[in-house]
Amino acid sequence: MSITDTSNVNIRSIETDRKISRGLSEQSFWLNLGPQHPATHGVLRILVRMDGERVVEAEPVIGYIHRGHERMGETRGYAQFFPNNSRMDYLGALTYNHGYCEAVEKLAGIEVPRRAVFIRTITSEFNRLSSHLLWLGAYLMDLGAFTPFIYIWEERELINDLLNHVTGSRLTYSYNRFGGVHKDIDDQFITGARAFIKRMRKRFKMYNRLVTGNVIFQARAKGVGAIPKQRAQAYGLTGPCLRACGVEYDIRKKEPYAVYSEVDFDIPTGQNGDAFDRYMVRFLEMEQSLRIIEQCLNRLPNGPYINDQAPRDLAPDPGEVFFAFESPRGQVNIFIKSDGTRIPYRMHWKNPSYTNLSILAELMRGQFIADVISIMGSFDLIIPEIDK
Amino acid sequence: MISSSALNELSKALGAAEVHATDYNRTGSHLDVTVAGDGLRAAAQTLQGRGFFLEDLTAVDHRTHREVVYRFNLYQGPCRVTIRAKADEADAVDTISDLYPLANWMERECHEFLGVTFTGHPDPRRLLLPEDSDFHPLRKDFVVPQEALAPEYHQD
Amino acid sequence: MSSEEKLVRSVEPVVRLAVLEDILSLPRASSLMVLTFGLACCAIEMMAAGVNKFDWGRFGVIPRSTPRQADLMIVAGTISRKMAPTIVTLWEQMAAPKWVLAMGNCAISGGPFADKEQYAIVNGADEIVPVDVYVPGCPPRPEGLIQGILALQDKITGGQRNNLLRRFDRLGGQKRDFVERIKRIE
Amino acid sequence: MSANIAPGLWNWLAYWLSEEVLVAVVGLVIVIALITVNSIGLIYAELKVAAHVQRRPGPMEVGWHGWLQPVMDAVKLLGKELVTASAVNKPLFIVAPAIVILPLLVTFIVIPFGKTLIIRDLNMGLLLIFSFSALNVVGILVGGWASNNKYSLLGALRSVSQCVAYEIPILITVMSVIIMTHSLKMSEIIAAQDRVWFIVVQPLAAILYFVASTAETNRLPFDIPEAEGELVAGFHSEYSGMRFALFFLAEYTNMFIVAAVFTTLFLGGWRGPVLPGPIWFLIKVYALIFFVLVARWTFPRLRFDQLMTLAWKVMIPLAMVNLIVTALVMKLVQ
Repeated sequence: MSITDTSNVNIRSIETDRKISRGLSEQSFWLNLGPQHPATHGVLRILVRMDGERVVEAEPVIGYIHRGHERMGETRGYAQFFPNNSRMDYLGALTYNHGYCEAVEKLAGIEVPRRAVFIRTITSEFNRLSSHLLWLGAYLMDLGAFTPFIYIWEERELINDLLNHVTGSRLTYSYNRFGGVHKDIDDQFITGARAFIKRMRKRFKMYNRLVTGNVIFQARAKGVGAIPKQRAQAYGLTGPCLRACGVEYDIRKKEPYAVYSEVDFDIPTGQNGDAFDRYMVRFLEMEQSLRIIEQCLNRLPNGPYINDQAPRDLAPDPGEVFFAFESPRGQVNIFIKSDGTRIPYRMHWKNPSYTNLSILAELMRGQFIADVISIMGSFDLIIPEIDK
Repeated sequence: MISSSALNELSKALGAAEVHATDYNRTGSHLDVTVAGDGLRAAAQTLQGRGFFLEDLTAVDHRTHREVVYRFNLYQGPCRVTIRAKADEADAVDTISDLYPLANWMERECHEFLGVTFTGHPDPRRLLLPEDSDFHPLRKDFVVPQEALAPEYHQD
Repeated sequence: MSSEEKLVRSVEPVVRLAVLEDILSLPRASSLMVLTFGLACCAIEMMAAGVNKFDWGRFGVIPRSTPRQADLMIVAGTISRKMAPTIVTLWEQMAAPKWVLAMGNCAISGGPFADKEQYAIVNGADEIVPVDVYVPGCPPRPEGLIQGILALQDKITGGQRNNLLRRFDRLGGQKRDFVERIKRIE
Repeated sequence: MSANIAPGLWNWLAYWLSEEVLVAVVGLVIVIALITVNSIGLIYAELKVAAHVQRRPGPMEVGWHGWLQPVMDAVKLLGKELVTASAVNKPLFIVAPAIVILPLLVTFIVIPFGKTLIIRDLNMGLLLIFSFSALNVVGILVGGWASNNKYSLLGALRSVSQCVAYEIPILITVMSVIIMTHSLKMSEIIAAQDRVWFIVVQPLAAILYFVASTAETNRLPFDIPEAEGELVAGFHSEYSGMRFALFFLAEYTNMFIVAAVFTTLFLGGWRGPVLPGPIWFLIKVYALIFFVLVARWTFPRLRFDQLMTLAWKVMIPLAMVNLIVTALVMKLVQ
């Protein structure tokens, strides 16, 4: 190779390197956030290149809790997949249960009694509420306020007790069945739920005083990690992260399933798409969840809670179904392809945390390390959901 | 709900050989488009121009060949467009990660799980599995090598 | 002196540290600093064990985020093959004496994910680090985790019967057996 | 020959056995005992205050209401392995905890616990306190640097810039008190408050000093050097066992010193009715510390640049204004 032969030299990359290094001190270093780090809530790993306190570039490294859910779905029966979907998103287990049931029922053409649909909606909304509550506490703990984290557990434990009463578990519920639910709700649950709604409305005022109005909290959240609307749409964000940018997109309104078309509720949206808006959207969503639960309890019809005719061992006709539902973190897509056997031929899940995380690298560039923590916390990431 | 005239207009604009409306209530999709070769990028560009966002990207292993399935949707209302692209003999499909940034990760995942190569992808590394993995677990011909998975982290 | 006696004599310790061990083991058991280390679903129940309804702080458990200052590693969740080397590293970084508690079925044996079609996980924490206490459940209730911690305390001190200091517990009237103590939680 | 040496030796011995030296030695022993007891008490208070703010019982099992918990923690840390990773700068890593704690011991020389209960009532008392408690940060920097861990280093750097920023408002506010007392001597500062406490005369200075000194002790909401959510454990991430305990000891001792100085400067020191002086002094000190403890469990943490903005753009100008106004008023009164 002669000196003039530059075919093997990648000129462009050298040029790019120069551009990157311009305005950047030579002291920049790589910092490894995770996979074991108090702020990553699980086993997310983020490699950040830092220049002092500022992040130059960030790259999320995922897969530390990859458990092969899709492979398991394609090697076992439809009903056997129930435990998996509640472990995929452990904070929104009932919403996942609910969505999975609806998808398979659509594929196999199973009728669901009306009472069961109402029960599913009530339990899903309770789960959404408890998930948002935990997020509220965990986000504030990332910002250094420990006490709200303990306070939200009081409410979470009440919800856990309520749901424990009907579903028999505290966290990883497998409550829905094809054609209905596993167990009927009783008067004790309904009284408890009404009492909880009353209590929760009072507690919202307390949280507002303790958190929303706090000067330090506002300084840490306002204007931090603002996502422009166009970027959010390009990355296909969903859920509260998108709604904080001012896009009114909620599967419960746009493609209503269960009884969401019959109940009256609003979709809270923000304007700036920053961490504070994401906080406000989730905070207001909790109040909407209470409204939905209240209406469902008022209109709860009598009748069977499960379709007795539904087959226990499903073997749907060949075909495929695509179903989207709203989990606490955003839109979850399920794609199931059946080849007529009792085992799904292809099962694919697209989870909201996954899409939300993909914008993080872009969002972190040029931020302070403390803001990176604030942004990550405000996204409400569930790592097993990302890693499948 | 999107009107049927708008759907017709959209399917004309996509201009692929195989476009047909599907029953939304059964399959969850309004339009089903099968594209070949360059058609994928053309269709994706058309949809991007109309404000569609990428909702889902995955592949199905048909044993003989792999088929990549894209879903696009509108934020304004449900208008789901399914685009199917058959991978060629070398298991390759054009990338759309330059059009939709989200596709970057989803194509990496798809490549990792099903072995579909996305031509022109800027960063075709492993995403979820360890970086030195050499298998594609969602392929129908993948057999879990039992002995190879014995624990290897034992301390002496 | 027979050769056997000789052998016994040669391995006898010069200084008997049993009393000191007894005295040191009680603080070790009563002040377990936990490495906050949640892998999956069990992490949420681990958090629940630390908050107002259950409060493991009553038994002196304090979460620390750096392995250097931790005594107990609670492996809470599924261990994927990508994560396993990190867990071993963290365990090695902890200062002795150190203990490991495997929380949940995944950390015990792979749990619901142990399957012949499984390619991504390690079947249990004891394949990579030495585990002292196993707490079954999917996930275990917080009471279960606290019972596991109390069992670990008994393991560290040698239980009421064998520990010099804990023998006084019985004189104090308070029952220190963990089964009795767990009953007081409810 | 021997006759010449003997008187010299005798003088030398007499000097070392004199009352002053004896007071110093006994004082040192008492001080070490005090900081240990103080730290243990404060750890217990911290655990219990945190627990009760969060509506949970806190330590309950070891001793009555868990009062032995901090003792158990301390004994356990004594028995822990001292990990020294291979990549650390060994001499500096080992000496750092000592650098953190030793300067704090010196400051106890001039802290007036009572009218006569003061080891040495130096002319430069206040200056001695500020110069030695500022040395504390050198230990943190050395420890963070020697750990060879990026989290530690970031924590140490934050700590240094924080201390530099907050040392200035502290000194300026203290100066406005000194203008009024014309003395750096602790006893004279207290004597100047015999009619009215300086917190009434100088409320702004008191608030500024309290906030700035909370920041100096790295307490929440100013605890960015060890910000748990960001930097794992900050500058002491790599320290285990007793070395880690020394950092903790230093933190609580520092809190005590800061509260003691506040009490001396603004709350009339040991002055108070009925009860003897030392008890009043401790009551005031621990009431202040209680306030700091509750604040820790109430507020989120500030960001690094917000912390700096608060120091340079708000507190220093305010302190300057306060100083100038005090000087003018003093001049007019004269």
